[in-house]
Amino acid sequence: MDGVHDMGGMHGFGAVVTPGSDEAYHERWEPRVFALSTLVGIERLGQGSGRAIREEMEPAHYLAASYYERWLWSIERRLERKGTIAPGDVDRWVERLSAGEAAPPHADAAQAARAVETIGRTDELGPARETRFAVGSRVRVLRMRPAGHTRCPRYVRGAEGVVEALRGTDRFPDIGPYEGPPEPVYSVAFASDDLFGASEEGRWRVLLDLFESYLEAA
Amino acid sequence: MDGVHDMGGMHGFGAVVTPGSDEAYHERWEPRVFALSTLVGIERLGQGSGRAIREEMEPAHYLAASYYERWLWSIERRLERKGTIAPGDVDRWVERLSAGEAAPPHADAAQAARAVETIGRTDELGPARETRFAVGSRVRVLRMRPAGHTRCPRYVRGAEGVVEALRGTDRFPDIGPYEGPPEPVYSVAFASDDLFGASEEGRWRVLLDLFESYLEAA
Amino acid sequence: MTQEHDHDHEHHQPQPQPEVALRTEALEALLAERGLVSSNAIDAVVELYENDVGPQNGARVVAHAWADPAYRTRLLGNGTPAVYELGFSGFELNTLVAVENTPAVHNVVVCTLCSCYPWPLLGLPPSWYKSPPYRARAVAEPRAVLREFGLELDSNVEIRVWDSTAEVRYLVVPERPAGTDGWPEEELARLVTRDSMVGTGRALEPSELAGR
Amino acid sequence: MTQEHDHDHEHHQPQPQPEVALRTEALEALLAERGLVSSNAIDAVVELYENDVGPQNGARVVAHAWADPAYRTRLLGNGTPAVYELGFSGFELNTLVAVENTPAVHNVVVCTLCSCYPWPLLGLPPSWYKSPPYRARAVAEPRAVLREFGLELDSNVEIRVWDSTAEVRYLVVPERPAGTDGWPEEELARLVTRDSMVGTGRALEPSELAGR
Repeated sequence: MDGVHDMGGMHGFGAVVTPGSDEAYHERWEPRVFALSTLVGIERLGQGSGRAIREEMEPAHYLAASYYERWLWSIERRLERKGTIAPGDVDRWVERLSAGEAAPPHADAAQAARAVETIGRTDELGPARETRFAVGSRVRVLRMRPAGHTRCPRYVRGAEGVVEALRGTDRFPDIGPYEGPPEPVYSVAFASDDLFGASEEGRWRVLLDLFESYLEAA
Repeated sequence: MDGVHDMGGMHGFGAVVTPGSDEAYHERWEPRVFALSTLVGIERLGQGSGRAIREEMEPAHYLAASYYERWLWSIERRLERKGTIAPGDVDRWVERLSAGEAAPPHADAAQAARAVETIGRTDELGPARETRFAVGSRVRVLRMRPAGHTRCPRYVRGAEGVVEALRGTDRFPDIGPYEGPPEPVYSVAFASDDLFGASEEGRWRVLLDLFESYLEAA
Repeated sequence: MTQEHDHDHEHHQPQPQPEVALRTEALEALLAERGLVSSNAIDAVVELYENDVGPQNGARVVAHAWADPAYRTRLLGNGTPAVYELGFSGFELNTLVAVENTPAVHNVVVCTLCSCYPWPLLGLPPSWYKSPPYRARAVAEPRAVLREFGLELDSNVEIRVWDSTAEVRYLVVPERPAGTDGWPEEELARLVTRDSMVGTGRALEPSELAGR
Repeated sequence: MTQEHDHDHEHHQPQPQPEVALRTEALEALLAERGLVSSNAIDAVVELYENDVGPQNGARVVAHAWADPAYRTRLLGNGTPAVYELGFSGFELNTLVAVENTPAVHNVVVCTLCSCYPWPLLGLPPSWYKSPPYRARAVAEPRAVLREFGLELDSNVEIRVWDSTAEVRYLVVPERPAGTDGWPEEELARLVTRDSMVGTGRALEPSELAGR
C-alpha cells in the first residue's frame, strides 16, 4: 500500500543527526518490545508480518509514534489476528498493573534456548529460475498502486534503470505479506536524475532490489 | 516541496463520508480563523502564502491537525515573518485570557467594508503568450523534487498525458510562492492507468492544470 | 483493510481541541490590541460566507444554464465572465471552468495538494472535501469514493477527475433531472445541491424536493 | 526551510511515552499469564543483542577482508557464505551483499520503506537509521545527509545508495586507512565503526584510536 511509511524522497522531516540519534534505543521497554516481536514470530503466536501490519497504522499515528511503539502496535495486531489475544486483553493488564498487581511469573528455559538458536538461522533466497531480464537489461518500473503490502516504493515507479545483478528468487509480497509465489529479484540501478530530476548535488546512483513483476523492458 | 500534504493516490486515510463530514465546520473558532486569514491577506499584515506555509508544518502535526488548525498555524507564521507579531505574543495572550482578562475592543467599520469589497474581486489568469505546447500535444511531466512550493503533485511525475486546453498564464510557484515570472498553464488529461496502473475500477481520466515548466514533449 | 483498522482511526482521528479555540481568541485579542484587525471586520467576513456566499450562488448559475441554452454555451465556453453576468466573482474564483455532466461523462472535482474550491459559487467547502481521504482517493479510486456518496455510475460512463492544481476553479453542471420542463429558474435552483456541483452527487429529482 | 520551523519540530517530535512502557509490561504480563512467552526468553533475546550481536561482528568481517585478499574476494562475490565462515548468520541476514568503498565509489545503505538492517553483523540499528529524515533523504540528497555525519565527499566520487527493498541486506566494506600495514586483525577491527559499515562514516584513522 502507498502509505506514509513510503518516505523515499519526501521533504519536511528535518535533520537526520540529532541529540540521541546515535543510540539504538533509549528506554528499557524498547529492546523488550523487540524481543517480544521476535518471540511472537518464533513461537508462531501471531498472524501476518509485522512489517506489513505497521503500514496499516493510521498515518498521523504512524508518524507521531516512535519506532518501537509501532512495533508494539504491530505485535498486538498479530496476536489478535491469530486469536492468541482479544482486543482489550492488554488494556485489562494495564489496569491491573496500574492497580499494583504484580506480573505473573513464567519461566521457560527451553523457550529461551530455542529463541537464541532460531535467531541464528538464515534462510537464503532461492536459486534463480527462468528470468525475464539479464544483467545489463534496461528496465522500467511499472506504474502501480497496490492496495496490499508492496516492496516497490513510489519514488521509482515509472522510472528506467539497468539490471546490475540477479539476487535470486523470493516470495512476491504484493498479494499478501510474503505469501506469494517465488519470483526473481533483481538489483536495479537508477541514475538520480531519472528519479528526482536535476539536483544541486550533481548525480549519484540509487539501487533497489526489485521483484520481476514490478518491471517491464524499457 | 514533496511533503505529506501531497496526498493524491495515497492509501491509509480511511473513509471519505463520516459523521459530520458534510459540514463546513463544527465550531465557532473555525470560521473566525478563516476570516482572520483573509483579513491578514487583505490588510497586508503577513508575509508569504498560507497555502505554501502550511506545507512546512511538521508532517505528524500536519496530519493530526484539523483543517482550520493548520490555517491558524499558517496565520501565525505569516504574521511572524512580516514582523507584525513576534513568537510568544500569542502565547502571552493565551495566558492573559486564561487569567480572566477580557479581549480589548477594537472596532473599524471601514476595515469591515473594505474586506467585503475586496473579497468580491477577481484576478483572472493573464492572456496566453507564446506557448510551447498546443491543444492535442502529448506531454510528459518531468521528474523533479522541488524543495520549495510546487503545484505539481508527485503522482503525475514522469507520466504522459495530452494537452486539452490552454488556461492562460499565471505566476510560476516553484521558485517562491506566487512570485515567479508568469508562465502558460495547460489543462493536461491523463489516462488513469498511465498514473496508477491497472485498476479494478477500469479506466478514468485525471486532469490537472500544469505549468509549462513542469512539462516536456512526449 | 479499511474496516480492519477502523478501531484505530477512532483513536487517532483529530479531535476538536479547546486550546485551538482559545488560541484563536488570543490571536484576535493580540491583533485588536495592536489596532490591526477589528472584531467587526472578522464578524463581517464570517457573516458574508454564512449568509451571502454559498451553494445557492452556484445553483443560480446552474439553473440559468439549464433554462437558457445561450447562457449554457457562454458558461461552458468561458466560465469567469459568465458567472460575473450573474454577479459572482471574488477570492478563489480567478478563473472558473464549468464542466458539464452528461449520460456519457461524469465530472468530479478535487484538490489533492490543499483544498482549492470555488468559494464565491459554493461557499466554504464541506469537511470531506478538505479531508485526507478525499484528497488521496478521488484521483485514484473515484468509483469507490462516489459509492460512499451513494452514487453508482454505469461502467460505461467516462469519469473525469479534475485536480485543482493551479489558479483555476471548477464548477460541475449536473444533468438536469427529467420532469422539469418549463420550471422557473428559482424552482430549478432548488434541485441543485452542493455535492452535484462538485460531482459527488446528482441534482435532486423533483420527487426529492418534497422532503426538503 | 529546516531551520525555519525547527521550533515546531521540537514541539511535535515523538516523545518517550510512559504509557508505552506500561503497555509493554502489560503485554508481557498477559503472555506470561497464558504461559506463552517467558520472561527468561525475553531476557535472553535482549541480552543476545546487547552482548553478542553488534557492530563488533561486522568489524571482524571487514578486518578479515582487509587482511586476507582471498577472503575479500569471497565476501564481495557472495556475502552470505563468506560471513558464515566467521560464524555469522541469522534473522535479517537471509542474503548478504557486501559492497566496497574505494577512492572512486562511496556506498551508503538505507531502507526507505521500513528499516531493514543486517542485525547479525551490526546489531540493532541506531535511531537515525530508523528515522523518517534518513529514510526520506538518503536516496534523494545523499551528500547533504552525509554532511550531517561530517562526511564531505569529493564531487567526483560516485555515490551509490542502496535501498534495502527486498530480503537482501548490505554491508559496506569501508576503505582501509593508511598506516595500518601488517596490523593484526583484532587491531584493524577496532578501526571499523558501525557508521563506516552503513556508509555514513569512514573507518577510523590510527590516530583516532587513542581517544577511544
